[in-house]
Amino acid sequence: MSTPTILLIVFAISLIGAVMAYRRASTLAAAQATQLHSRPVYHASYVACWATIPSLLLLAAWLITAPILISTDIRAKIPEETLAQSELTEGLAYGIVESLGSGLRVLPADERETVTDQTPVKDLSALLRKRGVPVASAGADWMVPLAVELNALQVISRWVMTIAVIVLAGFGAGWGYKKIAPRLRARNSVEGVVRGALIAASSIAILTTIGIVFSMLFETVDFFSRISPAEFFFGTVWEPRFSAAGSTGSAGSFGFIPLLAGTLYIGAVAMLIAVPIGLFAAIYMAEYAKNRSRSVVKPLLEVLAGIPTIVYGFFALVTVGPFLRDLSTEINGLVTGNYSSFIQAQSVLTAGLVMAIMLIPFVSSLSDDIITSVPRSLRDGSLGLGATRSETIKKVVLPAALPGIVSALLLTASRAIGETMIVVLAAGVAANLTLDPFQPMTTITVKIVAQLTGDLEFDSPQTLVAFALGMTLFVITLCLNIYALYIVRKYKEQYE
Amino acid sequence: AGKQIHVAGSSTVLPYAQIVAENFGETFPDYQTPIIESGGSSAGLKQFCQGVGPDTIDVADASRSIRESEIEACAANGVTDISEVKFGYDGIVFASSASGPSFALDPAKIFGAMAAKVVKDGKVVANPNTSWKDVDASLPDQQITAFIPASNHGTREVFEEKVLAAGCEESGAKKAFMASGMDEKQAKDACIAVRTDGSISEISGDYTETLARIEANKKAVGVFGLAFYEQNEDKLKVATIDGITPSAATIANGKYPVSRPLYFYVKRAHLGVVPGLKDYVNFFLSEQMTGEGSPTVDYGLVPLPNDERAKQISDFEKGVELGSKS
Amino acid sequence: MSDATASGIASAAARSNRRDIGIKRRYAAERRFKAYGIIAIGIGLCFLAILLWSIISKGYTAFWQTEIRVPITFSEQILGTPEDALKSETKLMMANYPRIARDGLVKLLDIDPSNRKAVTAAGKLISSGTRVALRDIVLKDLSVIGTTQDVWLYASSELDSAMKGQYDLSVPENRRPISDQQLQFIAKLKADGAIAQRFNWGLFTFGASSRAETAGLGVAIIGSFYMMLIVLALALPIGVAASIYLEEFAPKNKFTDLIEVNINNLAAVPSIVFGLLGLAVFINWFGLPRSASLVGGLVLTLMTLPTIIIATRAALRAVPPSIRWAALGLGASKTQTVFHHVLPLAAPGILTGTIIGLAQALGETAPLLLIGMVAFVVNDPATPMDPATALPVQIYMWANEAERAFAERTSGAIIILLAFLAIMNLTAIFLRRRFERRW
Amino acid sequence: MENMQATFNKGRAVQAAIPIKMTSRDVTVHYGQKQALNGITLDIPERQVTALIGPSGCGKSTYLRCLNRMNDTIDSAKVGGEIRLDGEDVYDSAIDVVELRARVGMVFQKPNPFPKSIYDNVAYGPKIHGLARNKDELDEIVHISLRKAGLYKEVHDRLDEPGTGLSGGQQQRLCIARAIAVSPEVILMDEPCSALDPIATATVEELIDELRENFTIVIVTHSMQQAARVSQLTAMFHLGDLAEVGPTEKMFSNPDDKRTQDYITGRFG
Amino acid sequence: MENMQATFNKGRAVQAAIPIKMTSRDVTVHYGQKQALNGITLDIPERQVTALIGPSGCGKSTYLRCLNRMNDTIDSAKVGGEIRLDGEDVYDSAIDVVELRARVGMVFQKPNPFPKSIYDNVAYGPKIHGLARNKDELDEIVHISLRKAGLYKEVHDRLDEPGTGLSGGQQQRLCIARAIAVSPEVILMDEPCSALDPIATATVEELIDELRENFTIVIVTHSMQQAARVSQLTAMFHLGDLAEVGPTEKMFSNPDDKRTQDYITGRFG
Ligand SMILES: Nc1ncnc2c1ncn2[C@@H]1O[C@H](COP(=O)(O)OP(=O)(O)OP(=O)(O)O)[C@@H](O)[C@H]1O
Ligand SMILES: Nc1ncnc2c1ncn2[C@@H]1O[C@H](COP(=O)(O)OP(=O)(O)OP(=O)(O)O)[C@@H](O)[C@H]1O
Ligand SMILES: [Mg+2]
Ligand SMILES: [Mg+2]
Repeated sequence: MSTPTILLIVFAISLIGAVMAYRRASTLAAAQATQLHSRPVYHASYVACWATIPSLLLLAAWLITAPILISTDIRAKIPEETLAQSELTEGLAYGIVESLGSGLRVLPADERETVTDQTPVKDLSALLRKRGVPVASAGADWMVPLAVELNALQVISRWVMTIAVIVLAGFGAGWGYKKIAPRLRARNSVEGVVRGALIAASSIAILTTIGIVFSMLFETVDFFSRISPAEFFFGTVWEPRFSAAGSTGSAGSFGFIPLLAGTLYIGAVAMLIAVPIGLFAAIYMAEYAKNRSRSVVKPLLEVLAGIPTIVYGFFALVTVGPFLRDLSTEINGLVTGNYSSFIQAQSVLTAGLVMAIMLIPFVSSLSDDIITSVPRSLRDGSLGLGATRSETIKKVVLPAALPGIVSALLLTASRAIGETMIVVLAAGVAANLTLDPFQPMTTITVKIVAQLTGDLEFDSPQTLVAFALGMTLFVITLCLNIYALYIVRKYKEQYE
Repeated sequence: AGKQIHVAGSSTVLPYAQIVAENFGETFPDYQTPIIESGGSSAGLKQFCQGVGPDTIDVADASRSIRESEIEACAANGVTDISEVKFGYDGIVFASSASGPSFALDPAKIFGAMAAKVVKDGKVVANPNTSWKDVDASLPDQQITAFIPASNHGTREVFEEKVLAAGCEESGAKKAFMASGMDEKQAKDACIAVRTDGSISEISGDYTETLARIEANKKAVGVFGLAFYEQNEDKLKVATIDGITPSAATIANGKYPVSRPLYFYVKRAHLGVVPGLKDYVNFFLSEQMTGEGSPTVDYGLVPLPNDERAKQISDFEKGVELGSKS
Repeated sequence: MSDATASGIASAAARSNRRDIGIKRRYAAERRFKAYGIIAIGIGLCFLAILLWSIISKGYTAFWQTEIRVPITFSEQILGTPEDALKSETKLMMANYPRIARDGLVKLLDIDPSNRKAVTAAGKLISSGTRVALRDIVLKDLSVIGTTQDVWLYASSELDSAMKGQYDLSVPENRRPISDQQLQFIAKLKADGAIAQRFNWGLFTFGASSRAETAGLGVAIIGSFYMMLIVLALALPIGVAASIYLEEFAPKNKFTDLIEVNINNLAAVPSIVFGLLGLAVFINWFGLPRSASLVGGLVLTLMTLPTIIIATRAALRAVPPSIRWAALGLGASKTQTVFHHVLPLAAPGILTGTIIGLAQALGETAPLLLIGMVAFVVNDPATPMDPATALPVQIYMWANEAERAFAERTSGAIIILLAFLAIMNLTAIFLRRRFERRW
Repeated sequence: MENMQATFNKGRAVQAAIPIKMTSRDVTVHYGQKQALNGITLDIPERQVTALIGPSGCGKSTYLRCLNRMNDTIDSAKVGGEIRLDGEDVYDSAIDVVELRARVGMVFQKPNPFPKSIYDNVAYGPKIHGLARNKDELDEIVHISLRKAGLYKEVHDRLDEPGTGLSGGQQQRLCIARAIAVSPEVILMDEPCSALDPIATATVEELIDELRENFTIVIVTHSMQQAARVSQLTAMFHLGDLAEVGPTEKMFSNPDDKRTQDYITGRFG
Repeated sequence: MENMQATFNKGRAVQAAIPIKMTSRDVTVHYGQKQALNGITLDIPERQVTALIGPSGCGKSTYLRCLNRMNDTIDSAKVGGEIRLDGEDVYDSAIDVVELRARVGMVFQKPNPFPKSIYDNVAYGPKIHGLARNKDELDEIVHISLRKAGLYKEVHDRLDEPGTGLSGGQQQRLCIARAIAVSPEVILMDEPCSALDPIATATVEELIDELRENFTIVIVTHSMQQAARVSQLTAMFHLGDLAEVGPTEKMFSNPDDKRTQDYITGRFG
């Protein structure tokens, strides 16, 4: 039986169980004077949980382990000598066996019966090709019996699994049903399950972190075994070079400082522009705007968050950068009489400005929701004292909304740090170390992408540095976040 | 792998691979059109060397040859039978805005304009040239602004070796460097070091980005692939090198000096397993795909001479593997 | 106390005079404050307008495609007789359809077939993608073989771009992709009414192609759709569940601090790193296929989660505790309290977070690069396990194409992406309206 | 229900033979550093009205919230001592808080209607506890509860409007209606009549009187008259201590404690 | 302040010769469709306490909120008629709402302290109005206001703690302190004592008595005794109408209106 069918049956069983449990609980409630601990609905869910959870766990476990077991079994039967004679590795040979096996399943029953251990692979291939199943030319006769066996094993495994899962579902339902009693704490159990699910959901964040660390760890260690950490962390020159064929003397320098500086600088400029605009927009929408205009403006601003960043990048490259450059030329000309630009077309300012546009909705929409949910009584309290609207907002509403707004700002800052395309096109890729916002700079993320997707040698320091950069950025933002948590805790205010 | 050919690698090769794949799908309706991933030679080869089996890719495109250490890494994962296939050249040209003056360059002039250190009056100094005219009187009096590929690009390697290093040698700067007390290695490094005073910008993206930058700054000179230039001839004006105008013909006959070979690597272990893989490679190397007048050449590929293409075909047929070649 | 009161009141009288002094200043502050708000919104909308204008003005032409009506002779010479075709399809499949198309055009333009240069120039006006179109006509109905029929064929991208005026025709002939002779052909076709701009359905249905005129977003739209479904189906429930746990249930201890810091940190992880994660975990470890929208969806889910969680938590936190007390005091369990009262009140904030998260996921390319979704995929994916691309990927790839015709398609694709986004936004506005209330 | 006698009297216990519904022994509450209750020992008799009086901030609400563990929801609050409902330890880990709160209902000091319709506000409790088999029964419960709380006449034609749009007193009566709709065994009322006019107050007092036949009621009030009118037992709190507890008549006529005397002979509210 | 006479008496005006601070003529309020006030005409005498009484939901709070235009903040509320403060039309577009509210202060029915420290809660008003030249003056204002509201003793050692952590009654007193800290000319109090114990109530009543010397006070109360004790003029509302208005003694001894009679002879709260 196919997995969806099994799922369907399990759900059917749990549904039946649930309905029966509901009836039973209801009659219990009616018959006995004692009150039910939990409502019949919970008894029903209780039984449904018993029916589904163990059986689905079994199903999942089976689906994961059975193929592994079967494949080790079949692989063990691959004749070593024959394999050695062919050009195939064990994995490839098994792949062919597998595709023959799955091809067998596609064949109609009468044709499948004609296939025996003795069928030469050529005949089988012909059969399969007629059904539109391509077969590798490297297939050999000895693979056919294995394919047949594999197929048989899979069929058996599936039948056993089907029966086991369905029986377990039925048993679970019965078990749950039997436990129904007036004092059964069905609600608590069901809520325990819900809670378990909630905990599982929040652990995904941790799993993701672990995953990220592990997907970068080995390469990072590899990198640091070639380039000394001191050189990386304290170097002020970023010039990795292209790893030339003989890699003679082209080790390059991997100074991290200019990238970090660029990241923080560009992020800061973007935040400096986006936060006031976003916050004021949010305040206006939440406090002043008519509901109607708000419901138009807000989604419009949200569109800014959804425009692909490459579009922003080209916007910066084609429009904003040259505009700022020409503007600076004019200004310089008017002030000093010397018509030369002091803002470069690619600059920290350009990148910050364009990135800020993208970030506006992060600040505005999230803050708007938070500000709106501050209770009216607080506003009334302040207005009733003769505060103006803006005073009310500044002194009462914003402080009350602060924890939420801080979260929104953190999220915004995070986006600013993680952005690539805009920086590449607006600020360039030159890793300068400068304080001048009119000069090009670049960020860690840009370099991660560049080093990872270039034509470099894949196990040279030039590529591996991407992992080191990613890891370092990860650790830095982690520290910043720990600090932010500490700050937020300190200033957390609860209103009511 | 699986039922479809899976290719990954260089974004320079991508347009050609796309054209071939599309035509392959149309010509061989039995096979599904191959999937061509883009992501750089590095990522492509890394995927390629991940191992053999249905979950790994079959072909890696590269705009450079595979490195020794990469071959080792491949071998460590069981990828030992690799065929290297060279299918053409990528011409690298210097071009400026169509509305500006034309440039007649040579490696020495480019070196003079772009190197971090140059020789002036016999002394090694930080590059003082601000206008092309300062470099050579024959060049237009225009501020030096150039967009060159960033160091993650294969093109950069070619640029450094065939332009900067050559120009360094030609102009005698290398000798002067060594005379000033640098050893061989330092001099070599100095030859390919690009000035960082802001007049030269690196581009880590594609040529579209370079083009956009040149449109925004009409005085700039940029480095492009020949194919890209040919598609945008109405916007760009190409510079001659040593008096030679780059074209498929001048590159193929070796007159134009700046070009690089393009490759793809085939996992031989997959040949019998992935349907159509062999046909794909042969189709790629066929006259109608990469020969004279083929769509890839229309697009800008510099084709291999016919005999060399024939050799690639026969090498592949014979199963000549990496390593066994040299 | 009455002393204090007396003095307090006395000074109060004095104070009440002073109070008037500030009022002008405070109103000015108020007006300024309000103006800042309007300016901020103005700036935002202004940027939006500029961006949209620049996209739409560049991209709207992509929705039209030039087609040529060509009298096609399905010659038996090239295709073989219908009887042959019944025996073996190979000849039909492999036949030189572009040649048939070119011959048709040559006839239409009255060119001397021996003038090779003119024939080639004419041939370049028709898309080389005609092979499939003509083959489909023949395969559908073998009886066309030997007849001549008028067929609308896609024009080549050069012709298309020329028709749309995207070439600078003032430059010398040898520096532009379209020659004077071809321009004459075009003029003649126009005069004959054999050329037309038709709505470009292909842009929505075709897969990737190296020819601009047959390149479409079909695969990308399906891929993006699958991925958004996966992200919505996973990220929203998981994100909301995680936020609920953290805000409402979790004891305040080191473990929850750890989760909290983790989530905030994940929001700052560059998206390409999620690609590394996807490659390592989903492809190399779980053995899921490369280039599949399933993997893309999972990676984007992980990437979107922090955004949704942070927004949801902020929204949950903004629900006043008295609501919770009211429900708890009635004997509602914590779960009931949360799901019946707190969550609906937090819904607008959750929706905002989801929208922003989805918008981000919808426009993301970098992580897809490493899991093989930045690829040339021609065949429509039937399931999320099949190779596919995504809208931003197609935009990214087209943006890097050299051919002029891809430039308008890039903008056209962005318009379609924004339309996708608009649909999502509209749904959210509708839902948000329903849930929003002030108290 | 065991007819548990007040075995632990300490001179303050209620007259014997009246069954005890809830007992508390040495209940202390800390809000962070600050101690709000310093060991309260009090028995709450079944089917009687117990009034808690005392100056503002003395801990009445805090004590009330201990009885159905609403203090659990305040992070900083720490509860010590022992509270029993029908002999079961309320703070026992085996106890089901939700069930406890369903049995011991509460009306809060500040009216806190849900931002839902008036009908849904009242119907919510019966719905989650499954007290109605169908819509008609639910309607009936809602109507009866609203009527008992004296709100029905004012709102019967706008049951669909939000509960937050009501006047202060109406909101408070809505909360009362909501609490009695789930018919708990014990009802805790924190100043239920403070926002009510005399007529509504009378209605609520009548309701309390009526409820007393079947339910146990604990009421916090600032009105001595109200305490005198509705309660059988009165407990006087002072600065976190239980100053005195005794039958209402005695408390108001002849209090033992000096503080009680001072308080109830103060000007009346 | 012009000593404006009640020129528009309609048989309900206050005894002559007492200057009128605020007048209202035919004030109507609609909440969306629902009419909450059906034309209230009432004069509020200067330096006197006017009590508004009436059953819950009759529109007392609504009327009070009209006087300092707090109804502006409710989207659905529409106010008609005319209200004058010292002869100036309060709803005139030329009038300055902020100044108006600074002159006509308000204490709300539900205590709503800001999520700030106790000190900041009280200091907020004086700060925004610039009533204190320096920190010392501000401290003084805060201390005096807290003392007047009878809260100082309880909170003087924790002025830095959040106002939301106070007990219900404490919060209400905090809100009173906050309102008087800006020393408005008119103080509107919506059931200021409903959450207060008798002692605190007495403090507030004393305060009202004291404030009356300099300020005009309008107070909503459900306690007839309170109305009788503190007010000089009493207005009785009923279902959005002004049932009767008159000097307090007369109202409580010999009301003209049948509804008033019924109401005040009901059981007292
Ligand atoms: N959440 C809290 N955090 C800190 N302290 C609190 C909190 N709630 C109450 N308190 C303090 O505990 C003490 C007792 O408060 P409680 O609310 O029990 O008083 P109460 O007797 O109900 O007074 P009232 O009659 O004014 O409502 C008060 O001093 C109060 O300030
Ligand atoms: N925001 C609102 N939206 C809709 N109706 C409202 C709103 N506020 C009050 N009402 C209605 O207006 C009428 C008068 O309300 P108001 O608050 O003035 O009563 P009140 O006299 O203060 O009563 P209480 O003594 O209970 O506080 C009531 O019927 C109430 O339901
Ligand atoms: Mg209290
Ligand atoms: Mg009121």
